[in-house]
Amino acid sequence: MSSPTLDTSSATPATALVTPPAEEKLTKKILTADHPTWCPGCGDFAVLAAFYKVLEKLQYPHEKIVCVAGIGCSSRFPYFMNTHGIHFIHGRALPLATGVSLSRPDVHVFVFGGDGDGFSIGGNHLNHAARKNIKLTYVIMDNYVYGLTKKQTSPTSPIGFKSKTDPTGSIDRPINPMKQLLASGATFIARTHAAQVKHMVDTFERAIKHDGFSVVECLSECVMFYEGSFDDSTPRKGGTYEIIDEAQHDVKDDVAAFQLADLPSPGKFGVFYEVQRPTKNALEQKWIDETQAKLGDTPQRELLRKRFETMR
Amino acid sequence: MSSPTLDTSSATPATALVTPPAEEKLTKKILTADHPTWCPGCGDFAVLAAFYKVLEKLQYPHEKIVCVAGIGCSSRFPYFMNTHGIHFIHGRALPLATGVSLSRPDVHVFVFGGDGDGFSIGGNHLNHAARKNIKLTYVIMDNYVYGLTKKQTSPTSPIGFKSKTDPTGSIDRPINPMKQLLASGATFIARTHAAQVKHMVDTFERAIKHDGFSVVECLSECVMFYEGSFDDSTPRKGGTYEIIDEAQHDVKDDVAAFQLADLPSPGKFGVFYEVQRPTKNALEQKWIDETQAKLGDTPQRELLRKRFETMR
Amino acid sequence: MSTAPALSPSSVKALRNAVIRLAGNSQDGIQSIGGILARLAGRTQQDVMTYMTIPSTISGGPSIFQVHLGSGEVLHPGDDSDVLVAFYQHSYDSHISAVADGGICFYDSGEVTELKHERGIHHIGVPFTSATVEAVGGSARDRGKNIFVLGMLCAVFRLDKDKVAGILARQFGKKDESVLRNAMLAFDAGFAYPVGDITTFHFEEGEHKDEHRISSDGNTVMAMGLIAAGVRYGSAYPITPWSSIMETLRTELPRYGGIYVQAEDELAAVSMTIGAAFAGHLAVTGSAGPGLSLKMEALSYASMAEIPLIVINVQRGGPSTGMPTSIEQSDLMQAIYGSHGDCPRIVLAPQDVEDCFYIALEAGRLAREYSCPVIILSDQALSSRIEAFTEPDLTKHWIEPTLDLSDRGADFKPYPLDAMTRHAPPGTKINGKYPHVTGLEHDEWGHPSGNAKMHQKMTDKRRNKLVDLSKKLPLPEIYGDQEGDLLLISWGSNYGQMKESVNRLRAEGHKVGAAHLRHIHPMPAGLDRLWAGFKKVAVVELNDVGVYGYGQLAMMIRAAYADPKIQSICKTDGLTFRIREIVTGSEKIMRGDA
Amino acid sequence: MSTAPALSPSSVKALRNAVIRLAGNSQDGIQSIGGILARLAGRTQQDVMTYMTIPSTISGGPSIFQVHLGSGEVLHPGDDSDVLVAFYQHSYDSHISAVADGGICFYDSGEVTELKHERGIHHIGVPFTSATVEAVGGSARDRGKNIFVLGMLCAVFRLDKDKVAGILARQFGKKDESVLRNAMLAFDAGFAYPVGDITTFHFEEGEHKDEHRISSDGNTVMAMGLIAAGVRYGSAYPITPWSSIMETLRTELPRYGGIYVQAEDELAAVSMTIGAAFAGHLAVTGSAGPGLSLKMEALSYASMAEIPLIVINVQRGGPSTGMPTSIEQSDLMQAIYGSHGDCPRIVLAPQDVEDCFYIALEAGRLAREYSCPVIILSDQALSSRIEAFTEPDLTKHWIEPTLDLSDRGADFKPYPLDAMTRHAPPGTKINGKYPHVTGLEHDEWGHPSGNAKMHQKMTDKRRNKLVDLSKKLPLPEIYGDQEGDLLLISWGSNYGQMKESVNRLRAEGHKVGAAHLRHIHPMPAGLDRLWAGFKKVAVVELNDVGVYGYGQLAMMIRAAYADPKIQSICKTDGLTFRIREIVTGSEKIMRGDA
Ligand SMILES: Cc1ncc(C[n+]2csc(CCOP(=O)(O)OP(=O)(O)O)c2C)c(N)n1
Ligand SMILES: Cc1ncc(C[n+]2csc(CCOP(=O)(O)OP(=O)(O)O)c2C)c(N)n1
Ligand code: SF4
Ligand code: SF4
Ligand SMILES: [Mg+2]
Ligand SMILES: [Mg+2]
Repeated sequence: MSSPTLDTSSATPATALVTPPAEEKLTKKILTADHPTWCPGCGDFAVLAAFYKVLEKLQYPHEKIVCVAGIGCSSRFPYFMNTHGIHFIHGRALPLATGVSLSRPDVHVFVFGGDGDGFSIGGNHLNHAARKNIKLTYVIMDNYVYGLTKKQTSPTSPIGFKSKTDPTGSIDRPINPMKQLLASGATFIARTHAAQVKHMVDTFERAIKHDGFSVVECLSECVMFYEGSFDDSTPRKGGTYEIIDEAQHDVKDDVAAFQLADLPSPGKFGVFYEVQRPTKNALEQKWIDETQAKLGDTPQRELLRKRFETMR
Repeated sequence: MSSPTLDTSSATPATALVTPPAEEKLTKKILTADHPTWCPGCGDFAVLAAFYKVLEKLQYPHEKIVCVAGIGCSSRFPYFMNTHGIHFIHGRALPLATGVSLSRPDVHVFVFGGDGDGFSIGGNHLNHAARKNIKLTYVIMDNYVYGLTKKQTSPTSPIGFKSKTDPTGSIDRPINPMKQLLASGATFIARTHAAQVKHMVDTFERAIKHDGFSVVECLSECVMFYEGSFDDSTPRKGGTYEIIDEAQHDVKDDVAAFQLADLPSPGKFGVFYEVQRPTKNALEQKWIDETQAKLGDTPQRELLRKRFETMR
Repeated sequence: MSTAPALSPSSVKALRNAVIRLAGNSQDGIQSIGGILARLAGRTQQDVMTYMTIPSTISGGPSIFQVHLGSGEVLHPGDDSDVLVAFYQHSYDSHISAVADGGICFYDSGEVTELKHERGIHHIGVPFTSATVEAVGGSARDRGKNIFVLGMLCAVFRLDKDKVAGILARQFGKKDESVLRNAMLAFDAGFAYPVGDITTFHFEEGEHKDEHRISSDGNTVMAMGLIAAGVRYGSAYPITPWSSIMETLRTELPRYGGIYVQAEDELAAVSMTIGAAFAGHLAVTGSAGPGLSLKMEALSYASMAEIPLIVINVQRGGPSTGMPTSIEQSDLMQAIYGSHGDCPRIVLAPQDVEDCFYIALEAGRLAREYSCPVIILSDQALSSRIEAFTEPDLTKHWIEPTLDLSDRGADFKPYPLDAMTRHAPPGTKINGKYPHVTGLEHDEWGHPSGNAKMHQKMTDKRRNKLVDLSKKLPLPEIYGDQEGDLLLISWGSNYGQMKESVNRLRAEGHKVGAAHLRHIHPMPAGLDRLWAGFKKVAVVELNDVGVYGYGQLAMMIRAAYADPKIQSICKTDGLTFRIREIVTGSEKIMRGDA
Repeated sequence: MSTAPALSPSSVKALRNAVIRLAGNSQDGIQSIGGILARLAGRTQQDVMTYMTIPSTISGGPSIFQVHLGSGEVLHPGDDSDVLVAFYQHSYDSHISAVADGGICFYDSGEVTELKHERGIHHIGVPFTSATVEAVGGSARDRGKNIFVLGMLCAVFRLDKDKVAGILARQFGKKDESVLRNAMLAFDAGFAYPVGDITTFHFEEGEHKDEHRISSDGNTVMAMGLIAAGVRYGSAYPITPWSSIMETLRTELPRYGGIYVQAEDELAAVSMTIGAAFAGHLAVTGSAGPGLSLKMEALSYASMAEIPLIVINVQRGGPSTGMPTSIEQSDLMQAIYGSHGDCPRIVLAPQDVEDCFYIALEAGRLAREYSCPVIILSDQALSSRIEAFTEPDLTKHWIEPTLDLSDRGADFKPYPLDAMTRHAPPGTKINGKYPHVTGLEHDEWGHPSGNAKMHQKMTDKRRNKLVDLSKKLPLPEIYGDQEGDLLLISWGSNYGQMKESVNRLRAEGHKVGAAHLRHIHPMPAGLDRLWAGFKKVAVVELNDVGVYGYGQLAMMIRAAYADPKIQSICKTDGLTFRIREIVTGSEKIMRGDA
């Protein structure tokens, strides 16, 4: 096995932003990778299609798009995107994405995953990535069930849901995703639906344009293990899909949003909360800038040498 | 090394409640174990003293009291209680306590720990133990800092706090403990202060008497690494200690509680939220009872034998 | 039928064993009819072992289910198949090469169009799909074609039609009435379908004479074993291929007054389980590799605090998410050494499906006796494959769960230096100082101690439990030659394949024996006596040879005995060993060119 | 001064080395003056090694700080001390037995009242407390008595008073003016205090002739090494004794344009670090044992996805929370085998404080070159002890961090089967299909693959990287005899003690050599050549002998080489090896009764 050393010929300093590349029109065709391995009819197909649409609209440089995921059916998302992508371990997509976001201000970080990945095993990371206001967009494809492992109760499964781990019906109170997110300190919080393509596309776009931690819960039916879960929010199945009227609801008011989150199923959809707060990305950069300003342009190697001097 | 087999002579069936023992008057003296290793002046001493007082009042059978903790200065609590106690690993006290509570309906489970243990590494367990409404009482001794590891930023450290991991002052937005707890689904949520002994004792007592997951955030100063942190809520240091007026605040209203949690430091103290919801303990027992009712009094061994029959 | 059956039009030929491979898509219900065939074997005193592949894609895909039926002992699921049932062209193309010379291939004549006539294989086209649709009616689409095939196989092998019908009735009887009716229509159509000029076979009567013959998969049997061991509490998080154990416990335990909790993650799961153990119960948690990795910190605690505990790892292909639906035995070292610090714990591995029951019982006994965690290493093959065996005798193998809350005296010490650790769970009256359970080093009362000598003594105490156990463990018996050219050593689900390999190698004239380890850590003391009479030793296991050229169990045995004659037969291709792989590996080692 | 100094009233005696033990409570600032003594050594071309104990209680308690100063090479912190400074009766009682025959004991005559006059030890009572209060003024209570003692020791050993004053000024100068003034008052009072009829010593001039001599503790030096290696990103969670590395990185990295994140837990920390590595940076995470256990799942991912990564474990006493402020080397097996699946990763261990710098550099080089995780096993002793050494030459040891975002062609494959894995981080233009990084088994493009042969090939590829590395690693040099009775092998912070033990054993007439391993996994190929000429081999390490009687590194060497002459010298009492423990253990093994 050969062991080539790192190619540094065209290397740039670790922290520098790379100049934007020449235009290349991003199309759905270019963005499409393998055919998704999801079950026919799975809601996640629509989420993928919506994401293609948004990217077609935003036209970010192709190589600057990164898709991150944990483990689950929904977390297979990166494989179906012809962009840089990483399929990490169950529940840890957000801290991984945090590492990317903080160390690479030049790229756009998107995280995809399921309700189990995000609210069960990954619940703590959600709280902390949110309060730190890490610059990234997180889409939770919530199907109220564990899909990949074939039908166990998830933290969003409603009481009474019969699964392999609750054969007589779930008894644990599910989390309220919107309340959880509001308490977490996320600066953009919205709710949408895989069957509502236009609303989904608009919501994604707004989330992506938000400068901070933006999170979208997207109801996405698991036709295999929880058919009909979202009929009550699907108009063509007799449900109602009510979008939040932002003339009535002040998206800056988290108490109002919390109240909105109290509505019984299917609740409302749209933007629950949106505020501006400095991102951790910006705050860390500020610290760096202030620190470096004091140092003038001393080369880094010289900084370390001086540090050694203090140890004499 | 001898290997005695389990003494089953006086053993009782695993799930039976043990009859209450003869009265033994529980006093502070009996409850006191080793002298606490906390620094002189640490707020945690007062929390311990308050807990002795509550137990003196409640007079539970001595052997039915269990103290559980993770790791931290505050988590040393069980050693200072002459009761059954377990000092577990960092951040996992709640799931451990869940195992005790669900499998031993006859004992009283108390969990003690710090802000790092509870809101940082243990944050996810808090959310899930709360939503499942596990029967236990959890006291978070919040000192806004990592004490045991000698002054790093904690998830409750205010912005600007200078610690070893934030030498120029913390930049991450701290969590809002009350909001976090309200979103979690805890059924009893209160806030008290180690310097307010009476309020602390009353609050603990009410929390303990609550049938469900009760959690109390107790501000407890770390004199070593964050002196003066709670001066603004300490009247003798010029601060104000305002107790929630439950005539004005409906403790059943989580939206009102969420709004209350928006107040700037020092905020208000007392019960933010209190509702009745079936505990997981009760719901699991109900399932057991219903299942067993159908089985009549078939011995357990026979149940398994019959199960094998279906595999022929 | 290890050679192909002669096809004389009218005779009925007696069979001792046959390997039938069903190849289709996972959605076609081939597992379901394979399972019925396997269950039938148990009912008819036959031996059986199954094998299946699970597609790793979510929406399903190509999959096989192989059934090895035999009137004598069946040691392995079969390398090659005597009969292939191919549902699609891709099934045919992928699996025809695995049919033995002169074997039979049934194929769906509506799907498989290109045939390779080779090696005397008899091709028999049957329109599975259209014949099923015809029998059941249009609405069923192609559902039921698996049952059609089952009927056809019943006729070909002259299986007990009534018993099959009984199993079908139990399986489908609970659902909508029409479901069972359609199933029977498909079955009868398959049974009646004229397969042409093919011999009809019947199995010789099975050798097993006991009435209590059951057939099941390893995960179900493990769950039953845990219940018999006295487990009533625990917690886990779902993961393939562990989930079905937790699902079974969650469903069954309420009948026994117990509770099994689905936790928010594996860290919580192991913690809740330790909580139940601290509370005085025998409790179990489990997972597959990724989840086990998450439990390593708490398991270190369990060693330090000397908590009795059962932990199950149903191993799958690694590292990381790896090959989640494939087999591997690469978590052995982690089971022994995965936690920080010196963490004595016991590691066991079941050898076959039946043993999943007894290993669970033994885990419970050892956990209680030695007051420490016991890890059971099962694997993906055992988890899902079906075997037939004698129903465990619960009058002998049943432990009534108890909670010892007897009063302890003033001199009670949970961690005595000169006796086994015995905790006093909450609820126990103590006449004096209440004990604490801790992950800090501690004295005999469970009080934290930073004392240098105490740390050394407690380290000794914890380690000596395992030394004590290793001396009490019996050496495994040697199968085959008791001395000679080569001793094979294996563990876990390779048991049957290793024995079959010994049979083949001895038939070739080699002097070969085999020993199987159920106790992986500690190993029985004096293990070297096993190989004293052999020229070479080969450890057969499904993991990598690593930097130094030896598999994981081989590394442990070499480290303990420093005997250079110990070598390895390893692979990591996600599949169980084929007999020929072990045979070839053994020959190489005997020749000295391995 | 390994024998006691002669006490002739007026002569000035030249010393080559002396061990000074300061015994008091952790609150008394003994670490601080010990540190000043150690730093002084670096400034005066002396060698130094310190040792301290940290009370495990929160509010502090009895603690020692020992300084071994020498004009020649100082290999260990000293078994016995030549000089004891006892602040309290309990300090005196606990440590007087550790004073060498004929040594000196200074004690606070206001605190220590019962003396044991034994073994010719010279007792000199000095009222540290009251003399300090007198000099500084009442308000200081007993603060400053440590500085008083420093002044006294300065006078006794004729240390360079100006240099000490300079260090004090730097240390206290930043605070309130009165602080420095009070410190100088205490210092001068101690310096002037008449200690009676005691010889004054002065150290022979140090042998080191370089100007760039620095002294520091291992954790600080490790952080500097990481910066020099090009690390600019990473994340961790606090834990003793790791925390000070992360605190240093958090404080220093902004100067270099980097970010170090305090994560919510260790699971997040390792994930963020892998995120930064995936993003193209060399990144580091670290912890002590409990935190490492929590990182095992993600580290399995890093092996599978072939992520270059540095992971530091500053080991402490285990298992579980164990002895958090004591030393142990019991996480070696976990470093190699702690994750599920076959997880090739590199494990290194620094041999002394200076080496913490170079090992960090090497970790960075190997992580990038082999595209895999590298674990550095440091330990509690190295983390906090102070040594003096030559400042690293940054013109030779400095790697400028780079991010390779050069365009990749259409045929780009991140995981080629026939070449080293090279990721294309986000931001890299790919002319065709973008790569995915995954924990599933995959093909050369990073695409998930359930193919049996591919899994075998990729397992081979990942393992062969380590095989390749092992062949390139140089064998360690043998210190002492190159053949003979016994070869000692050790790793980590035992380096100096092992060499000193060889000196003693050779002085006794034994033919003994020693080899120290910095590359723990893989070990250099052909390691057995080291012991070919020795009758016995003893592996010296601070962990348990386990069920089979061998320590953790010994198990690895035995497994790899199956040579029964490899034995163990182990202990787990939370303390570093004393020379006499290694010497006695060696003698036993040479006699054949171990
Ligand atoms: C550590 C770990 N535990 C468990 C699993 C098994 N597992 C994979 S995905 C999953 C949950 C899937 O549910 P969700 O996140 O809701 O995604 P979905 O499949 O429903 O889209 C689980 C439990 C795993 N891969 N790793
Ligand atoms: C897995 C693990 N990570 C880190 C630590 C180190 N640690 C011990 S306590 C603690 C935090 C203490 O802070 P807090 O919970 O607020 O308790 P306090 O000491 O302030 O009462 C940390 C990080 C540990 N013991 N285990
Ligand atoms: S199992 Fe459910 S979530 Fe997964 S791909 Fe199928 S329909 Fe979608
Ligand atoms: S360090 Fe702080 S929290 Fe810990 S015991 Fe001391 S004062 Fe209390
Ligand atoms: Mg889901
Ligand atoms: Mg704290």
